[in-house]
Amino acid sequence: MKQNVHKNFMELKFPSRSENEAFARVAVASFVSQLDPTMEELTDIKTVVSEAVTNAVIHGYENQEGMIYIRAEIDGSRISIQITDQGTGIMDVSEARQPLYTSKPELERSGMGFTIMENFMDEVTIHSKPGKGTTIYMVKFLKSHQQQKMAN
Amino acid sequence: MKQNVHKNFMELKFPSRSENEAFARVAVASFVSQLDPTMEELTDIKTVVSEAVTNAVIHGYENQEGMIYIRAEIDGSRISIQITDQGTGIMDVSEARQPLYTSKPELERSGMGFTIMENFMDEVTIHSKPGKGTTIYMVKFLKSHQQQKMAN
Amino acid sequence: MSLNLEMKHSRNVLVVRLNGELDHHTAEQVRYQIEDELGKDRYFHLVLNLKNLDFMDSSGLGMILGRYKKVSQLGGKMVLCSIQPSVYRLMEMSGLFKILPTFEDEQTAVSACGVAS
Amino acid sequence: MSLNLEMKHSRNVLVVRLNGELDHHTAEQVRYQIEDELGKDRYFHLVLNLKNLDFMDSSGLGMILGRYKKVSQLGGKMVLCSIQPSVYRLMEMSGLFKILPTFEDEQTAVSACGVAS
Ligand SMILES: Nc1ncnc2c1ncn2[C@@H]1O[C@H](COP(=O)(O)OP(=O)(O)O)[C@@H](O)[C@H]1O
Ligand SMILES: Nc1ncnc2c1ncn2[C@@H]1O[C@H](COP(=O)(O)OP(=O)(O)O)[C@@H](O)[C@H]1O
Repeated sequence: MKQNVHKNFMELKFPSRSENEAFARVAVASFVSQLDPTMEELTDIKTVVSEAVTNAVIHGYENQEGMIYIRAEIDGSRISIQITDQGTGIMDVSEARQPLYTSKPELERSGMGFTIMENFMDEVTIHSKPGKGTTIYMVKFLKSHQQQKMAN
Repeated sequence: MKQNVHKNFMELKFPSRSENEAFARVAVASFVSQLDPTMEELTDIKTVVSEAVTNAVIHGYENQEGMIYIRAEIDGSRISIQITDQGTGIMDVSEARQPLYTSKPELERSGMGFTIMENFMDEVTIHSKPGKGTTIYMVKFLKSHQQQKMAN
Repeated sequence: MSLNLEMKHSRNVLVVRLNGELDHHTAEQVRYQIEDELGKDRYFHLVLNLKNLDFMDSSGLGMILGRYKKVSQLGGKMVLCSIQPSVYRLMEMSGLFKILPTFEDEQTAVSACGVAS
Repeated sequence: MSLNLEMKHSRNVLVVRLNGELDHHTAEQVRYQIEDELGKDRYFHLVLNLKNLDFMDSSGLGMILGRYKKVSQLGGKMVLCSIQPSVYRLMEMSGLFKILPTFEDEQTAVSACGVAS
């Protein structure tokens, strides 16, 4: 009845309020917990979700209320997380990815969000269209092999 | 800029796998945490989400894979939670609500799910259509008045 | 995953410590493991130590009632101990204590079985 | 909400203990409270005790760098202490320790400011 590889997914939708940053990272971390990740892997995931959701709140919607969508998928030990806003979008994605680059220094942004995502995840893809919105797609492979546990 | 009454919502969608029961209750509890509820209120909410989601998995979809939808709303100190499946539905809702009634005693069900929901929440409404599915709508008013904190 | 189970025995009493969260997902695994151990015919009584059980819902109640039925059919006793307040509240609401005695700690619970046997 | 802030002072050093999670939502409140206290002109140096800071992201980094700029513009020193491993990892990755010294405990951190002033 059970497949050999554990597959699962979840989708989440919520308004771009800063109160929801903590909720979003806890929800994704809790979903991913079924793979029994290490504390470090769990912190990595919480952190990158926090980065991408915060960016949607601050840069995507510029503190206006819009919707944020998250889809997380589990496929064996592979976790993928997609975070989407329908906000301003990014003009120059390669500039945005530069460490320390921020378009809002007056808000005490560190410009380290994308750098952290790239460091903590195995793959980070940015799809963005100015005026349409942004989707961040991230993949992480858990080191601990939990499929065996899941398979029985 | 901030309204006097704190309003927020979130929507969640995931397949009816038993692994997702823990995820669902943690996600809703984490969302509700922004109102700073007591430990007891938080446990109540975790428990009723666990009951309704488990029912969708076992009774709604009878362990086949279907989708479960959750919508949680905050309006001041009022929390509402709606949990929907598109499964078998309930023939006789008033029978189902009876303490100790279960249609699946062979699965060691206690028949206490709805009784617990009614005890832990201020309002429980069941909408169900046989062959179409079931929606459980629950409301709880938090005792601690957190709106003041939220308003500034 | 989110539930971990420790077993030990003390003469004819099987002691099971449940650590984590007991819901529909984890209750199945607990049921199998306890049934398996009880099937070895070494034990007569069952103590569930719930000191580190942080969450339980009605699926947990069902699992506990299921074990109670099995154990008492064979003439054994089943008792609970060290229940956390939130789990206690659920059990009380459900009337579980009308059929299952509960004790403050494991040792008292084990003795209670011994005395009764 | 999920961040709680304790302040104390030790001569001309303001010590701020951050308990909980520092993200964009909570960083704003921390910024205002620290600025408010520093505005009282009683202090010169700033120690952030992160012993009970369980989570931090780049918004936290931004807030810390912002305080560092303010404090050092006025000739004061800012140091960190008692950083948890997960927060440490983020700070190290971001190169924060190139500008901010960190100490094992609050007392050493406070003395370090004192010696330097
Ligand atoms: N969701 C988004 N929508 C629009 N612009 C974004 C979004 N995410 C990031 N950006 C742009 O990319 C830049 C770099 O992002 P990041 O590395 O996270 O740093 P920071 O958030 O500190 O500015 C931002 O300053 C912003 O201009
Ligand atoms: N989502 C659902 N879909 C179909 N039937 C349901 C659903 N939820 C509850 N029921 C019916 O209501 C009965 C009582 O539910 P409950 O009080 O939770 O007890 P239990 O889950 O232990 O059977 C169930 O046995 C089932 O017949």
